[in-house]
Amino acid sequence: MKLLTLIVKPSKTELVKEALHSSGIGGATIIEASGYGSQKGQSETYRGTEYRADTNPKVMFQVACDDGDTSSIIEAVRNAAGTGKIGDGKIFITELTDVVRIRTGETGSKAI
Amino acid sequence: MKLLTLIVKPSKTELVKEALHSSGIGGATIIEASGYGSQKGQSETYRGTEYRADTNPKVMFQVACDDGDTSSIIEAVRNAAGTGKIGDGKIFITELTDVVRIRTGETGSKAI
Amino acid sequence: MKLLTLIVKPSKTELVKEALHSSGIGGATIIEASGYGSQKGQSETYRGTEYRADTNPKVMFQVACDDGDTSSIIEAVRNAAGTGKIGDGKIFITELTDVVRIRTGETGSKAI
Amino acid sequence: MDEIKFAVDTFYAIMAGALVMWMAAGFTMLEAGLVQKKDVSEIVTKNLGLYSIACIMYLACGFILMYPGSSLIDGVIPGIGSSWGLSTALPIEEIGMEYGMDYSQQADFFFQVVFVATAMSIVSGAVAGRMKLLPFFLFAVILTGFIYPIQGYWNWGGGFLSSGGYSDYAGSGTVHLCGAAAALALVTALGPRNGKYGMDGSVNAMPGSNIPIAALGAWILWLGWFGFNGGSELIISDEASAIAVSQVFMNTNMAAAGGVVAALLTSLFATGKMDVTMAINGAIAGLVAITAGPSAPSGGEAVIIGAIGGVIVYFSILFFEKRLKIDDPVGAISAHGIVGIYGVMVVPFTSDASFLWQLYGVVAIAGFTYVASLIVIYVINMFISIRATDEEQAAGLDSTEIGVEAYPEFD
Amino acid sequence: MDEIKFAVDTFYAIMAGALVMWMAAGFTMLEAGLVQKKDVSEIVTKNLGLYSIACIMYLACGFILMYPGSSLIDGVIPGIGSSWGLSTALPIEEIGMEYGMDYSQQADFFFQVVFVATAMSIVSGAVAGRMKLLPFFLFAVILTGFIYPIQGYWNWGGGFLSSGGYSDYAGSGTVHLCGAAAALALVTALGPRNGKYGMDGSVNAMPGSNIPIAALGAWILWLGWFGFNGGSELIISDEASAIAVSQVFMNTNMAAAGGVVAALLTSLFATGKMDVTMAINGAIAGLVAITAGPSAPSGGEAVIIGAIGGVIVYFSILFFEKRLKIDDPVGAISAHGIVGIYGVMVVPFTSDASFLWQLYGVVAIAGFTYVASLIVIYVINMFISIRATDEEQAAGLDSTEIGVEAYPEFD
Amino acid sequence: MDEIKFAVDTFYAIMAGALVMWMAAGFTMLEAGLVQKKDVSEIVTKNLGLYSIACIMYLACGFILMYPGSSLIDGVIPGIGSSWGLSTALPIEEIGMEYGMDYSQQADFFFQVVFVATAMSIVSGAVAGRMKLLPFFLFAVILTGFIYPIQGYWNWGGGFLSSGGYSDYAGSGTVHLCGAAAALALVTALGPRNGKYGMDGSVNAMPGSNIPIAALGAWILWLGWFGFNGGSELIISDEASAIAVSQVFMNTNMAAAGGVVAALLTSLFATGKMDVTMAINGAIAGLVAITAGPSAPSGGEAVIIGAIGGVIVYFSILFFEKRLKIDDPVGAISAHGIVGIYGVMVVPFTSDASFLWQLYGVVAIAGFTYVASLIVIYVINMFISIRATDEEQAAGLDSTEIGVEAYPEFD
Ligand SMILES: Nc1ncnc2c1ncn2[C@@H]1O[C@H](COP(=O)(O)OP(=O)(O)O)[C@@H](O)[C@H]1O
Ligand SMILES: Nc1ncnc2c1ncn2[C@@H]1O[C@H](COP(=O)(O)OP(=O)(O)O)[C@@H](O)[C@H]1O
Ligand SMILES: Nc1ncnc2c1ncn2[C@@H]1O[C@H](COP(=O)(O)OP(=O)(O)O)[C@@H](O)[C@H]1O
Repeated sequence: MKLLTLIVKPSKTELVKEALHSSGIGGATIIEASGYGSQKGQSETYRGTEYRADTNPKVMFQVACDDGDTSSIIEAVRNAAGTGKIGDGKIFITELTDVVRIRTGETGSKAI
Repeated sequence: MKLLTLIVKPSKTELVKEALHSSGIGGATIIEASGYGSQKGQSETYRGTEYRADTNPKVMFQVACDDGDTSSIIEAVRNAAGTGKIGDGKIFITELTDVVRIRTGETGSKAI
Repeated sequence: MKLLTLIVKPSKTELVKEALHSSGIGGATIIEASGYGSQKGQSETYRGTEYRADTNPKVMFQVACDDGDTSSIIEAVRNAAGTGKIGDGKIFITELTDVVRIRTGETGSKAI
Repeated sequence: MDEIKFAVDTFYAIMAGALVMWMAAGFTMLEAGLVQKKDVSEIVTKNLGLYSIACIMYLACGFILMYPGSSLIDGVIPGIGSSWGLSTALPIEEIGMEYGMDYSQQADFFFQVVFVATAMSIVSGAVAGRMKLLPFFLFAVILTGFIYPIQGYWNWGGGFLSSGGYSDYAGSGTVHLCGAAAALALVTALGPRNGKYGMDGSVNAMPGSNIPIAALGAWILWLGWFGFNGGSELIISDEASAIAVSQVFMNTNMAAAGGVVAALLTSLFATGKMDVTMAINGAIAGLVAITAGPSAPSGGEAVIIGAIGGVIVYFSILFFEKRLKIDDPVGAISAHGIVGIYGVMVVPFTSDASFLWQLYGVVAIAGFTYVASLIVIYVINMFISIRATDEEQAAGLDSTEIGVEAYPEFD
Repeated sequence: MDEIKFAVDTFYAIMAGALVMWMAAGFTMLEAGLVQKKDVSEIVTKNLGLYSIACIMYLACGFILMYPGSSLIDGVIPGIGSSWGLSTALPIEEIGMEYGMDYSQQADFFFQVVFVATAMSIVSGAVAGRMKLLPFFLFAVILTGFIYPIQGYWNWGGGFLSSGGYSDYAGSGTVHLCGAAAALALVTALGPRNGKYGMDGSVNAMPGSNIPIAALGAWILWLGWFGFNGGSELIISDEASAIAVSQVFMNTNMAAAGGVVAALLTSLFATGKMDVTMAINGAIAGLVAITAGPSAPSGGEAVIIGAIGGVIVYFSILFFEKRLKIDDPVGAISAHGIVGIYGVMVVPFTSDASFLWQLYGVVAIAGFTYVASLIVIYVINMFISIRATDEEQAAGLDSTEIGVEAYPEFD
Repeated sequence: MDEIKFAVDTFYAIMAGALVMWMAAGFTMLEAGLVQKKDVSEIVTKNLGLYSIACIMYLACGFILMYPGSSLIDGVIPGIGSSWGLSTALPIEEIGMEYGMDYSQQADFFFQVVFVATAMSIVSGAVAGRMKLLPFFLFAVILTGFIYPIQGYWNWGGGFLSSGGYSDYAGSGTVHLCGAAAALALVTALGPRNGKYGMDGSVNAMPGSNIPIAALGAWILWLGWFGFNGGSELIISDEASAIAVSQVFMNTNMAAAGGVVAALLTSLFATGKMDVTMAINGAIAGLVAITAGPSAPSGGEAVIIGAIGGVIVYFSILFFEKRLKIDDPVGAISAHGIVGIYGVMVVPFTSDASFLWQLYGVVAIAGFTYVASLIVIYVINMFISIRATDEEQAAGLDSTEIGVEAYPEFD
């Protein structure tokens, strides 16, 4: 199994959920985050002083999935969250040793 | 070593801490999250318009532990966080290559 | 590639960013967290009742990097975030199977 | 003796005016509490700006337009008074008792100016979250300098409504319905906020960001309304006026109370819960309902008048939102417009006002204001786009128009 | 001349009444700031609803019960006045000067009605976080329509306390102690919020969610209290009354100042820090302390009276919370009840009131209100459970009772 | 007849005083909204405490120092009046009409005491985020008990400024400039907040934490200012005074409106956005600007006077922050100090005041207050460190000084 960490723009949250859904992934965990990278923060003005917020708001999804679903999910998420502008975000793929469903104790694929 | 990601109901936060403690784990990192899965969001009404919050509040624990402690922790957390109702949450187990304690520079098990 | 999870004191956020920058890492994702461990929470008083906040505010960085950069980043972060007092935080190192840049679809090192 | 009466009535007028001015804070808080977090600084700015514009425009021309002492066409178009421009309306020597004033001219101006600000405040809530700042301020210039004074003249300045028999004590029609009609015109031109309605016509709730602040706004309005209605008696210095004024204070309070209880019960029966935002709108509805005739009813009648207002506002909000698909984030069109009409029409039940003239007044005020506002906003839109773009709405008007987040550290 | 006095005193009464009405906003903000985030919309709804219920019930029967002009049993049980029902208490023709009124009857009603709302507001804070909405409103009906007026009659309506010699100028006992005794009764019946006390008897702090809002509440109460105490002189139109009223304004202000400073210093000595919530309670305690006799002391004495109140409230809050294990989220029982008793008992020090009658008043008011409230709440509880279930408390009353979160975007 | 005048003027003075008292809430909200989240409870505590200290110190000695009826040296150093100490300033028998008072002495005291609190409130905003609580309160004792009364005596107590010809109706100089000069002295001694200026001299914006609360503060100040300026006419009971008072109400309102519009336009031209915090400061600047002479200008002139104030405050804030590197989190020194000077200096344009004496007044008030405050704060600093340590500032004063977070559940 894989654990996918999707970092996307907040305005894409709903679309990403739909993309996951259409890839057959019925659950996810969502965290508010902020990030920086090629995209620099926006310049704001407060009382006449310009300042640069050096991070941008992002939303992080953590999604557990079977190995076989990975590439289709990535494809769907890219379509949903991509705008072609910098700051669209990243997908991190890590190995998931196991999953446990707390309610039932099921493990592995059945627990996703 | 393993990195356990526990996703539980917010009301179980204290019990999970106690469960970790009783499994000999003296530290953890906690993040506010929200999630969806089999459990759907609650329906709310605002000014006469019903709407469905499509996520539920969750709390995420990140816990580093030795390989040997994994199963007892999982057991303890399941007891603490489980209610038998859907939405109890999940445990993700990933491989932890190394840990560093920033203060001392210790690595591996000693740093946990 | 590696995914580094840095857990540091909130007041060190800027210094850690600079440390990453000087290690050649131009991006990161940042999450507000709280944690406990050897460091216990502070005692506060509300309306004459003392209480112990049992966690301390922390900031979590998630940083993707090439394997080769890992040790220099760890070194830099330790210098930036370390105060020698308990509660300085930890660095978790996990294996990163792959990274995708949503905007371009690039993968691997090129996507970081 | 006469001098002390002049003094007491002046004193009364400025205290009432100060209470009405305070309503500007009430609208600010109400709207700041009921819009989304990303649009809060902007709505605050709109409220500070519109009140200021209203004051300046009413001084510059509104007051003289509304109380011209003469008329160009038959009580419909006011003539222009003697001292158009940036000064008190009458030369300083003509403001005293020897000119037959019961209280000072400046006190009168002060009391009047806060009314026009109230009308304009109603608009800002309805257009929240998508109307750009500059065109909003331009519209405020026109509404407070021209549209409001012209129709205000019909009722209070000696125009055709007052001579005909239209009865609207403190302005359920002249102020509240006027503001709501302008709001409706702007909302018609603007369309709903992005995300309010799904492709499939579904309605998305966009919950207010700060309920205690919204409730504070309601309490401020409630307090300020004592000045709004009570001050409209104008005189307090003899026994009959003093009794009338205190009846107005009492009835204003009772009507608001009736509105809250009715809205809460309606909400309870309709959804099983007591929606706090409906209680807030119920209070405002009760206040608007009693405004056209607050001195005639007994306290008990005031409760009933207000309670009916509270029920009306509940269903009106749902009707606008769900049926008409008109997006009014704070419910201003319902609370001030629909209930304003009801307030005007209920007057004949407790006094000898004529139904026909009340209806006539409603149609004239709402019709004129709506059409005039629509024309003005279309003209403005030809020069400056009035609607925030999709990106601007998504980012929030605070960031695109103000540059200052309302709650930067709360994420 | 008489007419202008009638007018000025009416004017004064309605301004004082408006200030007291404003206290409703103060209680709302205070309580919204001091409860937890998940119960904020609910407490706001309670405050809007209770004020409205108080107004309607006092009109329906409370006012006539409290000022009946006759009595059934010996000044203890009031008779029923002439115009029970939804109207002004006296027919409109009997309200003027020829009936010996110094100011208008409606102004009097308006000034009185906001007092009963104050008493009920005290209750809402104490039961926050666990009392369900509907039984709370039912209790409000009984307290404001019956319990408060009956004991109010004893002091202000010609009952046995006033004829005996009990001296309570603006109601440290009649209003504040009454509200606090009712609060204590409800809290007794309800028990503490879940999580307030550990299995082992440990006390958990449950910090208030919004300190600036709570402080705003305190400032509003401070301002409103000028009307509460100052208006209780009833008359301002002659020299002696005017001096008395201004002494009351000054002393009310000085007592609150004394309460703040004393509470801050007590906190500093006790914990090394200056707890802002104690400063807030200190202000309220100072105000309650001076309320029973605000016209007699000099300004300096007022400072001292208030300062002692500030010290009392500090230790009383700790005593209730830690020793008695009584959970009072906003400290209402201490600030209004314990300090209310102190306020009544301190009157003889600056005037010739009798200690015994003061004590008698305290026992009668607190005893009657506590017992009557307890009976009422037990009866209500037989029909509708008054305590929110564990799940409801955990989810927060905002979600289970109101359906609207107070701060939906702040997570 | 005289008695009713005495009564009405007393009534007027206490209502004006209540409005000014309300400004304390305004400063609290303004400052709580404009500081960072971690310092909010502390600024709230400072405001509650300073107001209370001001009241007590002014009663204890300030009032008598300011209105001594005699002088030690030539109208510069006041003599000590007859009843120093914790009591009303004059024995109770000497307060009435037979002593030539136009209204009651207590009303006068009440109206005066809220002015000194205003001056001190100005200071708290400027030193936010780094000044420790206890030394701040010690400084409040000295400013309100001694520094303010001494220079206040020069203008209003019969001192050399008033006899010379200095004209400052409600205290642009005597109150606002005095407060701002003290603020500047403390800020000089304290230095900027940690993190305000980078090593390289770069300026870091530290955005306010709660904009609606800050705007509420501005509205409260706006309302309270009617009492501040209007009450300074002192008398309302004859025709001329009533007209003057209402002119003052009107002009106060118009100047604030002018300030808002000017600040918004300046912001729009300078940055392309309309900064809400500048609108807030613009309102205050307009109010301060008109305060030295609110009765003479016409309404239109008042708009212009206020508008210039709004432009001044915009550039002054930038100048202090960027050029002088003086950290003033709420812009108090600019809004009350720089605009206060402008307000004093603009008086001769609309009246026959002398430029020279106005300048003389500015120099005397600002110079004396600045130097005296600097000395006092250095002395205090010798005993208790006035600046929060780096750790304390990083953790936030709420946690280190108060122990209560302002928004504990919002993270
Ligand atoms: N090395 C990194 N490690 C972790 N997260 C990163 C890294 N680089 C970028 N990110 C995250 O991805 C987001 C988008 O990256 P950015 O470089 O700005 O745009 P893009 O991915 O389109 O090139 C950042 O805001 C940050 O949250
Ligand atoms: N595929 C998934 N990836 C990541 N997190 C998930 C996934 N599915 C569920 N979750 C998380 O687990 C929580 C509980 O899951 P849910 O399916 O609702 O209940 P249960 O685990 O009891 O069957 C969700 O709210 C979400 O946070
Ligand atoms: N076993 C663990 N798993 C995950 N996070 C941990 C663990 N132990 C500690 N932490 C995190 O590291 C932070 C610092 O740890 P702590 O033991 O207090 O100090 P130190 O690392 O200096 O010994 C904690 O606040 C927590 O966020």
